Amino acid sequence: MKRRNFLSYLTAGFVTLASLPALAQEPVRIGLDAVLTGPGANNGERIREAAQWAVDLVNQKGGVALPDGSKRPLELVVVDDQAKPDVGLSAIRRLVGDKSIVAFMGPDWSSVTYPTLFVGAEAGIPQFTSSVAQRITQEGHKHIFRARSTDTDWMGAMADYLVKQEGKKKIGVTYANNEFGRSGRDVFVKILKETHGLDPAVELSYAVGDKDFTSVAGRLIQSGVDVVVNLGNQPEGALLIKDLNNLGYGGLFAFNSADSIFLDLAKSNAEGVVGPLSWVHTKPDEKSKAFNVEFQKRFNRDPIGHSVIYFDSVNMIVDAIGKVGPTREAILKYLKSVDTWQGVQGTYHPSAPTGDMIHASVVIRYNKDLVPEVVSVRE
Amino acid sequence: MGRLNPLGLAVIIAAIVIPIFLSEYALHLMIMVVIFAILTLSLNLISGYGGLISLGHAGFFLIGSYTSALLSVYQGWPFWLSAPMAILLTATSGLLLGFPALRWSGHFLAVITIAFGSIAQLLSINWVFLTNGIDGVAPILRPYLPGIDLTSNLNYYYFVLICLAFIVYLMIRLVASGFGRALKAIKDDETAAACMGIDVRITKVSAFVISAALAGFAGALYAHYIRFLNPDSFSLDVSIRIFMMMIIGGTGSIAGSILGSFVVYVLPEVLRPLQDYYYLIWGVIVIVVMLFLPGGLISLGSVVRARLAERKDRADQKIVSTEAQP
Amino acid sequence: MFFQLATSGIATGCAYALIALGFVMIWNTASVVNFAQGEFVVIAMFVALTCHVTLGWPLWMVLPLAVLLPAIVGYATERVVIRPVIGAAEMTIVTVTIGLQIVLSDAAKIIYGGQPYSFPPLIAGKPLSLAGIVVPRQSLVVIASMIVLAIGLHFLSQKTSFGKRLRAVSQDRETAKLMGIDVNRTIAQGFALSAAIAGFAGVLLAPIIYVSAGLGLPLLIKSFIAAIIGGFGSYIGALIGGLLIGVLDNLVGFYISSHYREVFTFLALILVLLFRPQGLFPHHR
Amino acid sequence: MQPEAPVAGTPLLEVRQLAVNFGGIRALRDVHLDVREGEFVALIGANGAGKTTTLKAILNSVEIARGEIRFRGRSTVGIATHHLVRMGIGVVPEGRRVFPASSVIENLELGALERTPKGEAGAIMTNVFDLFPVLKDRRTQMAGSLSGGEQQMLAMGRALMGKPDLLLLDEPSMGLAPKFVDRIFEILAGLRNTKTTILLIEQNALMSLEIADRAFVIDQGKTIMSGKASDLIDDPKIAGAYLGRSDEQISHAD
Repeated sequence: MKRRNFLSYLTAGFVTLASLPALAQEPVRIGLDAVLTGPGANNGERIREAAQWAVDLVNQKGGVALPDGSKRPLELVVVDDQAKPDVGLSAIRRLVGDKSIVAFMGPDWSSVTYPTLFVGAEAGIPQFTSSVAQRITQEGHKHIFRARSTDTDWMGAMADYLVKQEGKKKIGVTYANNEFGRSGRDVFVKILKETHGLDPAVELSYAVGDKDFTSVAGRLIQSGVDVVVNLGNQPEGALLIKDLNNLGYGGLFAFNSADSIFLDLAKSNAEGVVGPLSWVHTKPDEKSKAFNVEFQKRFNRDPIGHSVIYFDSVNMIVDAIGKVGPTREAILKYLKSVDTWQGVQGTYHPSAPTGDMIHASVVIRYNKDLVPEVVSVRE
Repeated sequence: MGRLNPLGLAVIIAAIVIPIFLSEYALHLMIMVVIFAILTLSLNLISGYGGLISLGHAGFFLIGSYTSALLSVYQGWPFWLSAPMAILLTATSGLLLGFPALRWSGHFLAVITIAFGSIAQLLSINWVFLTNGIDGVAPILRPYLPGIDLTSNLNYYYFVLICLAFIVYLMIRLVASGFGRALKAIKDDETAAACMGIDVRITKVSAFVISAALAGFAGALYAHYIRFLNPDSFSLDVSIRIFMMMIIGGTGSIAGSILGSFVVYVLPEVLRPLQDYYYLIWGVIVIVVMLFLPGGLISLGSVVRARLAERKDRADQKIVSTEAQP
Repeated sequence: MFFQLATSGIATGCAYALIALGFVMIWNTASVVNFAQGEFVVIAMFVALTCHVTLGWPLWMVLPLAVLLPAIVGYATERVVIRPVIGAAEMTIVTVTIGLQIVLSDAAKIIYGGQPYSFPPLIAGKPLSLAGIVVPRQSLVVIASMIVLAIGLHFLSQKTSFGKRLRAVSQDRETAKLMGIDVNRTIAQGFALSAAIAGFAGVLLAPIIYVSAGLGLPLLIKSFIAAIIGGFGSYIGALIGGLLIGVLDNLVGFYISSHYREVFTFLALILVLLFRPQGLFPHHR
Repeated sequence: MQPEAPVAGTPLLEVRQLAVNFGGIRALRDVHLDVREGEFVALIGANGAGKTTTLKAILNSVEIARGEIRFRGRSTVGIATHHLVRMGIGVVPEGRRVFPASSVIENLELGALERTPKGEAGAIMTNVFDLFPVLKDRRTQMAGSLSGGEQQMLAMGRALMGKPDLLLLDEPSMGLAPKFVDRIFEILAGLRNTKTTILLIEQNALMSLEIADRAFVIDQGKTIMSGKASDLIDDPKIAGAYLGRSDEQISHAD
């Protein structure tokens, strides 16, 4: 009995070994650079999980299909830029230096993306970014694809909503003293001036990591604004609305990061908060609904905008590989020829000369049950 | 550093030859290692030889980087003028900080320098009309050297390597000079040094100024290498990183500073496959080195030798007998 | 508005004050500048988060645990990594505590990720309005707790034999041995106590500033500055320095410039060191 | 009258063939001494002879290279300083080392903290105040604000608070004005009469020999002489080598 058992194990072992070469087939690699440590790691984690999920789904179907009909496993190579330009440069050089990586995604932070653009450009590798700063696609780089609407798109949507739909005129602007906050502020103030002929009644900034917003809230209330537009990251936004509410502020609070992370932090203070987003899980179209259901099944919570951006990016790369094969040049050349590509987020235009593929955005408002209701959609 | 031993010679040859075969990514790391080695040497001058803790060297690094970058981008100055200006300005800031701050030592100085570094970074963020704030400065040109294309990273590597060699030479001379001896005397015993006729204040401040100037030079080299500057690259953890490089390598040793820069810059890259855990492991390494090798990695050889000698001593039951002087 | 800002600043300042207090305690007993002190705050926050929010245990059960666990970690780190370097060069000690800071904060990051978590208020209810000043109940809890804790600590240090040992060790370690005091043990207990105080601060802070793994170092630096402004080594100085920093931060943000809030904290430090180097409440050693 | 012959039984403290290395230098090469119950013993020697190192070795705060130290017949190897103190060794350290930021009373309480049961401390403190009335007058004052002589008395009182079986005094007269030196020796003489066992370490050889029962003389890390104090005081070698020099030292201390 015992010997027989042993033999059967042995046979099983050999069979497994024999099948290994097939499984161990050289995978197709795509890179991901995200902020995985330091402030901003929260988004980085969401990005990684969404990209990995998309890759896993591809592999569950046997891997990435090649033009000749064969399939190869897909592998995600993840590097961390810590939201620092010099670390990002090392990280992206590492991705680009690995010749088996056919395309990569990231960085998310504009301050990291911008100084590292030339690395990808020199290597001629397709780069999918979620950074919002305008200038990233203004430098004439041919390898960059932005898979997210820019701040110009959603600041425009938000300004429209606030001025036209809500009829607000006395606007206070607060912003975080970082790339994200400052560029958001610049764009919003410009749009406010150019499109609506308005100037902010008061402008205040704060540092990322500030804990006590009484002074900011106090000055906003003192200046009697009827809407506060806050441009920055979630923790500070949540603290600011809390202090505003504590001091009895009755106006509207608009926030460019009013996503689920913000909601988690702000809790009931988020009621009535308005915000522009590139995408939200309550977006009423069919693709978004389906994505939301699948994501819920897998992660047991709602997806955020970044989940869709990176999910879509992986799939766009996979589709391109299916058409032209896993080489950098071919994918780049092919993508530049694609007019429209349907993703969960909306319609992408990979062939756009600047690389700005998508302009879809929504404006949401948290209702009594803290569900983000879509109050305005832009395609 | 003593006389050059075969190991040192091998390292120098390796530093010259190996980069030819490195990938762009590895070359980038090597350039950063050299730039950080200059920074670490500059810190070593005041900490290793003078016993003063600074956790604000990123501040000097920032001032040097920005001065050279801004002059180059907005005024069109060549590197050969903007870099000396960067050195001059950091030296001045070292003087302005050093005079009041060097009345303190130890943890007080550590906090003052943290404050200095943070103020420098906050100013670079908020002083938008000068620094362009968070948007940063770009594109910064590589230095122009007739006949040599410094836009090639390999050439730039040799360029910074030569700068490092020059600074090492400078440090050796400086440490051996009367000034270096005065600095060491102050580290050992400030009062005794003063009794020997050393002007403690002037010596300390001079060391601080030289240190700041070197950090400023490293900043200029960095700015013209990386070609884009923004305030994010000059946070407290850069200061801490420089400090770690000095300590881990070996305080008060030139070779130690270079070794420390290499280990501290390259180790996280090597540990990167560990993803989430690499920083944690790095922290453990720091603690372990400090507990077992307080003289840094450079002391490894001498510590092992001393241990062996001690063991032998014990075996021989021989005790050095000198005049009793408790 | 002035009083509004001051009141709110006091609440945040209390947290700095408590962290500074523990920090100074470690400095006094062991001559160790502990850069990992802020991590004890973070440990307590995550203990509270896990037990109270995730597991739903009641606060009265969670609070002792959130104070105890940092104390145990503090005690253990003293035994394992701090004790061997006590008396070593200051740079060695600083490096070890920075290493410890990296390890502890990264461990928190590995377990909980980098994102912030919200923590429910310790007592529910709308903010109170006192003479036109809006005071969140949470701030009252913080201020009241700090007063109670300060009195308790004063009692501990003056009346209990543990407090007496601690004071003897902080004045003169060698002579304390000659009094029969087990100095090593007292230092370890001092570490545990200061970590417990930091843990207490962590629980108080959690509802105000959100819980996240990266909080330790920034909190520590503010508290460090508070301790120096107050007069390094002095407990009362640490408390008042912390409150001053909290209030100053708010006043500068409102009356001067929100851009330069932090610069002013540092400037205050430099001014104090220039014109009153011994701090506002000098410590007699 | 002091007993002529050594008292029977084991000595309270016994040091034999003690050698100590200090950073590669041999600080002590061969020190021996012993102290018996109820005795007043002086350890004298020039500056740098190794007196303080001997005391540190007794308290186990330096590593011993060779030799043996026994307290109450038990080897002190591996017993931490604070345990030795708890076992009954009271120390008045060199330079007094009072706790400057604590009051006089708090200093005295610390002396009793680890060694004397709470109930007894009050009674002992009364005795200490009788011995040093000036401490009673200053009882709420911070110790750091006392004069050198007062601090010395406080350090002695603090050691007495622990009811030591053996009292070690390290250079109690050092750095004090002559008036206070006399006062300190008066007190020491008074302590001898209370039968407290004392080991006095002093540079001031003459005054020490005048009040001690027996004495040991060390020089360059070695015990070179020992015997009854009254004999040593008349010894021409001692007179030449130490007593003259110690007179000089006293005048320097002014």
